[in-house]
Amino acid sequence: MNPGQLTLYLFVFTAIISVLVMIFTRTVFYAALALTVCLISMAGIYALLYAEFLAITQLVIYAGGVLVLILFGIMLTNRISGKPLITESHHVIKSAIISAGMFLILLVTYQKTSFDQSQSAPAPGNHINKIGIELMSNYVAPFELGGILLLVCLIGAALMASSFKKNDHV
Amino acid sequence: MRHLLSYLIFTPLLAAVVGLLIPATQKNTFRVFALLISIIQIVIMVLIALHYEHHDGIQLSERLPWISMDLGQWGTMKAEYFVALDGLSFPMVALSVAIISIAVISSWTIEKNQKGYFILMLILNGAIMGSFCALDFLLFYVFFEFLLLPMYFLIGIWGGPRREHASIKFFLYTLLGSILILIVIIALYLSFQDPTSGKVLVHTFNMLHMQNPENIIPGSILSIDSTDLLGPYSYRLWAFLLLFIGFAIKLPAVPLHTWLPDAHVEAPTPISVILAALLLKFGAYGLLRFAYPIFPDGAIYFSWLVGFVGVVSIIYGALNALSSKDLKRLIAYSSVSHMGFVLLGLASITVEGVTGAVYQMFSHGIISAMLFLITGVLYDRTHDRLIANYSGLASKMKVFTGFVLIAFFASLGLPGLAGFIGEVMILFGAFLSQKANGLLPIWMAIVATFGLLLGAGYYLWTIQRMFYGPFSVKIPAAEMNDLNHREYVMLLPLAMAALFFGVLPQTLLNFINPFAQQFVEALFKSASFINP
Amino acid sequence: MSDHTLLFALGAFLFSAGLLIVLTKKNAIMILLGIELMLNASNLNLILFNRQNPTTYEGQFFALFVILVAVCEAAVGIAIILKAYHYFHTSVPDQFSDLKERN
Amino acid sequence: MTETIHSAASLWLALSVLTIPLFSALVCFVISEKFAWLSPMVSSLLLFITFICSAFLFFQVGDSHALTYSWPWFSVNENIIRASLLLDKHGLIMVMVVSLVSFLVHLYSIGYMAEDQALIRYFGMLGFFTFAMLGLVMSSNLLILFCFWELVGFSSYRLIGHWYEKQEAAKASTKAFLINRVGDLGFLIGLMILWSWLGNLDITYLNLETIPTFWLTTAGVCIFIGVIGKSAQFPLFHWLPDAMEGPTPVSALIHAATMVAAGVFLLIRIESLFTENTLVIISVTGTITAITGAIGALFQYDIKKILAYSTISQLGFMVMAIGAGAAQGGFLHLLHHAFFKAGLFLGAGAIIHAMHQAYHHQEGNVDVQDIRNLGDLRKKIPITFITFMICSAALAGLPFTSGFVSKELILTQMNEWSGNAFSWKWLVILGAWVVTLLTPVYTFRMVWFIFFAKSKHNVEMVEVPIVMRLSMFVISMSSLALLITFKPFHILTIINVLMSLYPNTSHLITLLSTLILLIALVSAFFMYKNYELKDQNKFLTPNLYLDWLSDYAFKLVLQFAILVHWFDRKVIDKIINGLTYLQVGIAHVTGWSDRYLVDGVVNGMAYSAKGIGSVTRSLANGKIQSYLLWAMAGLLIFILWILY
Repeated sequence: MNPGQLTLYLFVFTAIISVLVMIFTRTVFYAALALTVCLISMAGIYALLYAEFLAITQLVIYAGGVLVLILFGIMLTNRISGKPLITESHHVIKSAIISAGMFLILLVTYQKTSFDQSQSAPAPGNHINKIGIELMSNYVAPFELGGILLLVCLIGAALMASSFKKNDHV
Repeated sequence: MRHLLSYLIFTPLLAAVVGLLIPATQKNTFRVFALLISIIQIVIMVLIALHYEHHDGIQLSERLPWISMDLGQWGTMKAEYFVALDGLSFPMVALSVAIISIAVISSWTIEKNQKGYFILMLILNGAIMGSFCALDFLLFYVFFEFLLLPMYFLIGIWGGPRREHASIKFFLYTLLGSILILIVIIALYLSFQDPTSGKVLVHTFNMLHMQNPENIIPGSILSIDSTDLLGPYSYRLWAFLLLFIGFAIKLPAVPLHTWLPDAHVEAPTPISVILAALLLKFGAYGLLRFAYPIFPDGAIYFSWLVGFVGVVSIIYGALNALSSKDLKRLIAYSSVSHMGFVLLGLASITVEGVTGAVYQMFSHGIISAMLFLITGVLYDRTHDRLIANYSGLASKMKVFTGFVLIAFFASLGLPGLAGFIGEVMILFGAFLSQKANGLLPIWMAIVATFGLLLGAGYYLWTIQRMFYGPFSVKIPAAEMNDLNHREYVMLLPLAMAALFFGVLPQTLLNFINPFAQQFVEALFKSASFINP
Repeated sequence: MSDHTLLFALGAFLFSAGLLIVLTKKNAIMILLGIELMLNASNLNLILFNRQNPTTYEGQFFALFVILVAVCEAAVGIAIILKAYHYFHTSVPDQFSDLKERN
Repeated sequence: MTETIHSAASLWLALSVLTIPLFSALVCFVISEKFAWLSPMVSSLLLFITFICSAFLFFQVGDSHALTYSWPWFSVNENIIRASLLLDKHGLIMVMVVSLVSFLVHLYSIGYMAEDQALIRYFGMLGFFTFAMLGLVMSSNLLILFCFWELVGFSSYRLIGHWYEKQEAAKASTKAFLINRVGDLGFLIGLMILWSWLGNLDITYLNLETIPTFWLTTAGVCIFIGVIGKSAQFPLFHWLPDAMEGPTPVSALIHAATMVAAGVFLLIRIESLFTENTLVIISVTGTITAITGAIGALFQYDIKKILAYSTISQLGFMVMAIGAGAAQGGFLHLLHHAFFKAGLFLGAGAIIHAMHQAYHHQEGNVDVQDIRNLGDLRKKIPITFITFMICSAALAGLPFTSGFVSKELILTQMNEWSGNAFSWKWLVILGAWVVTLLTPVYTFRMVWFIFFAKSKHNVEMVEVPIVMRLSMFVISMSSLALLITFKPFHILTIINVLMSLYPNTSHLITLLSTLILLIALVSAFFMYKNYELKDQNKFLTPNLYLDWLSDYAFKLVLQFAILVHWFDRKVIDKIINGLTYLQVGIAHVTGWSDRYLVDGVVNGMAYSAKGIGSVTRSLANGKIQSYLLWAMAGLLIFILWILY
């Protein structure tokens, strides 16, 4: 068991624990924090899998951007009562069965799929560099499209969230 | 003169657009307008009948390129605007023109949102004509789906108290059928090529090409020599089954019939008339036009199943009709029973059976229209359809009772009225089947005859309960007047037609006979090509 | 059990957990969180698949675009939830329709 | 050349015989309410013309070979079904009998139905019935024959239910049609068998060699089932006594003289179709019917019911005769029976009519059809009495009446058929003798209590109108054997033809049957002389058991139908709804995303809530996540199905 592997197990363990917290907590705020922890540990796993660029993106966009956005959302929807936002659960047993079924199916499918283990060691080198080149050459069209999508989202979300006063007829 | 069919199809559709321009305040203009369109269509139909020649080919055909898309290595997708008439579609189109005119007259009393109602009727009209004329599978599908939409709204807005339930049910059921058909259409599209295109691979939806098994692309999903099995059957058999189920929902055959009584009970009278007289025919029409000629192997393989479903529908529908307390529900179930005969005739794949099936489709169109108009007459007077609430109507409504007798006896298959010829030929065909081609066992025909007995049972019992006995109507403040002029004008032509086609069947058989002979011959020919 | 298998199992677990959250939690924000979790699980899988063919970066790119779309989804989702909250004074979707009946 | 003219003339005559009654029916239906009183006259006149035409036709064709005319009716699979007329000896005699009886009944109805409210309907249906019956007799294609067969059933249905405001009449008409339909199904199956083997249903062109014996027998039996229904044979005869709810002239025409005899006529028409085994079934059924009917007639109190059972018994006698190789005798008896039974019914109608008139001014409600309320009528209505007596004598088979002649013929022929060795055939013969014994007994009982016994009620009675008396007179005259067997009239063709039907009867049998007749009459006289009629003995009414059976069958079917209906509503509907559930689930997922992402919350809610409607809400209780739950469940199952 080398240090790299140990780190990996640590990240996996953290991710699992945080997800369990997400499932069992009733406070939305805690769940969001747990998700942050989970996403950060995922970023670590990405880094260990030689996907450094993704790990950084994960950290910056997810753990930084999205989670902050969600925390804002929690606080905003919570502003009137001031109490912590509590969520109820329903369909617990049915959902648990379905989720467990999904889990089992996925596991069995992985088990049955034969992966080629021989090539699993990637060539050392600067992956970020290559990704940048790829992004600007082969993947430029989706990249641009993604940009447009983000812009549209930005404007749309801003519009939607900012027009409180005009439609205020409740 | 060359584009008569297009005129027939697009007159109502254009009229619907024109109708949109008329302001909704001009209330009674719309019904006159719709009637005018129907009269124009009748004139066109007369012209078509004059141009029609009795032979087994298609005629009055019009072909225009519609969709042609180059898909690179996957060949070219080609769909055409291809309409034509043959011995199957001619009677259906003629029936549609007549029934829709009568439905328009029957809609005279509609008060709620006349503009919307009559414009939807016009769209429905055009779509029905289009789907009966189309010989391109995609075109048929488009027209057919186009037809369900106005139907949904006509039931859902102008229907009875539980109209939303009924219309949703109608829509979901028929949509399910359509999805099954669509799956097969895609498979067919992948498997057939246009033989006229030379070396280039052109996928086609043309019915004439699809009927010929030589046009199947070797190695495609529905190819003849494919040995791939999905479960117990090959892909071809599955495709036939899917088509059969899809069309059986529309027919409707037991056990996929449950949308029919609900839809009928809630639909307004003119819509019931169109539903029973025309829409149900699409199930049988689809089987005759698409499922059987394209998959003769499936037709032969599953003939037992088709016949069995037919027999079960006959008996099951009749039994349900016998215990129905609602007159309209009774008639709806009797439709199930009568369409079961069509299925049985079709399953026999004998000339007698197929001729009888087409004849039964036509005569059932006339008779069921009449039956639903009759319930409409009662409903207009009392807003009640329970059989138990009426008694002794014969002594108050003499002319009405006369029409009821004609309709009921035509429906139970009295000789001399239209229902008899079709049913007798179907029974002959079903019985002959074992000797001629060994497809259906004899007991099916014999069990089916009990449908005639049960039919007589529920109709006579209804007459006995509703029309005989001392007069009493358990609905307060109901005036049981005899027929007014409008109702008379609706019922009389149908009664005359029921009598005419019962006494002189040859007028219609001149159209059907060549078709039926060619149908059976071609079916066995391509079946022997597929399974030598 | 090799590391790969462990990571696949983790992906499966995360996905199922996300599904469980989406199905059970009543609050819309929690549903959103669950969706994020599921998307992340798929990202993990994509990266793992990429390891099968390390000379190209298809899996990574796929994951990248998933993140991109997830961001958009989160932004719009939160905006909608805020809007709905403003309108219905709750962020529990089941109560949206109940309130609707009263109008 | 002469041949052509001859056949053209007979064609036109035949066509006019066929169409004039139809025309009469049309006239009646078209005529306005104001001129309704015209319809009896017009239709009686038209029927008289029909009778004249049929008589001419008979003399034209006469004893010569049969003529056929045919026109294509419709074609299927290159087989042309031809509407064809077959004018042969049997058919033409039948045509004459039908048109004569029908004319007389029309005439009689002018008086009998004078006060009826629905004259148009009555005479219209009578005309239509005559048309259908003549068509049945003349058509030579079995399918056409079947059509007319059903049409006579239809007109019988309408005429039994003529007074439909009475529940009994309504029920009786339904019952008659339904039970006939049971038989007709058998007929239809027989036609299906013939069609599948021969591809042709024309009686004159049936090529029976191509059809295996088994199927030929089955076809024969199936067609005989049709005869069982129409000619009221065991076990489908219980509609006939109920059918007496119709007006009495209708009973005379349809349920005594013509329609019920159509079955017997059909048996003669398609005799060539019957194999040995079929004939056994026919003769045994006939015997059972004849005896059951005779026993039934012995214990009835309603005049019309007695006559109905007697009709059943006589029809059974004819069927038995045909099954037992006495087809000629059977046919002759059919003709004679048509006259004397129609005469009896008309006489019964006259009694009922006269009694009604008499009781018209009196208080109380007396059942004038009940023989317990009658009696001592011979002096009050003498003409009715005489005609009734003549017809009764013919029914009982007294010498010098038509009934005697045909009975002798049947018994002789059956005797030849049975052979000398003992076999089951002797049982049939025994049955025939039992019937000849029972018939005079019940006839005597009926006549005695109507005309001779002491009456309980003393009322003033007047003879029925002249038109009724006239038709009764004519019809009873035709039951006298003198008119038929009197040699000097040999020159007439009609008698020529009829004589050709009479072979010599055995003297021994004549002696024996006369002896039995005497015994029967004498014993009946002593039995009924001082007999008090008590309450009806229900257990001796064969109808009771069959009614019970058919009611039970109907109830069973109805219960089954209700069960099926329940099944349809509760099970099939639910299952099919469940199948569309997945579809609905998917629809809801899209609806969900629709609500959240596309439409925006504010407007989207209103629209989708409206669109989806109340049903779907109840179907899936309105919770988005539960839709999702089910959709996921479906997806899981789908994945499992796809993978494994």
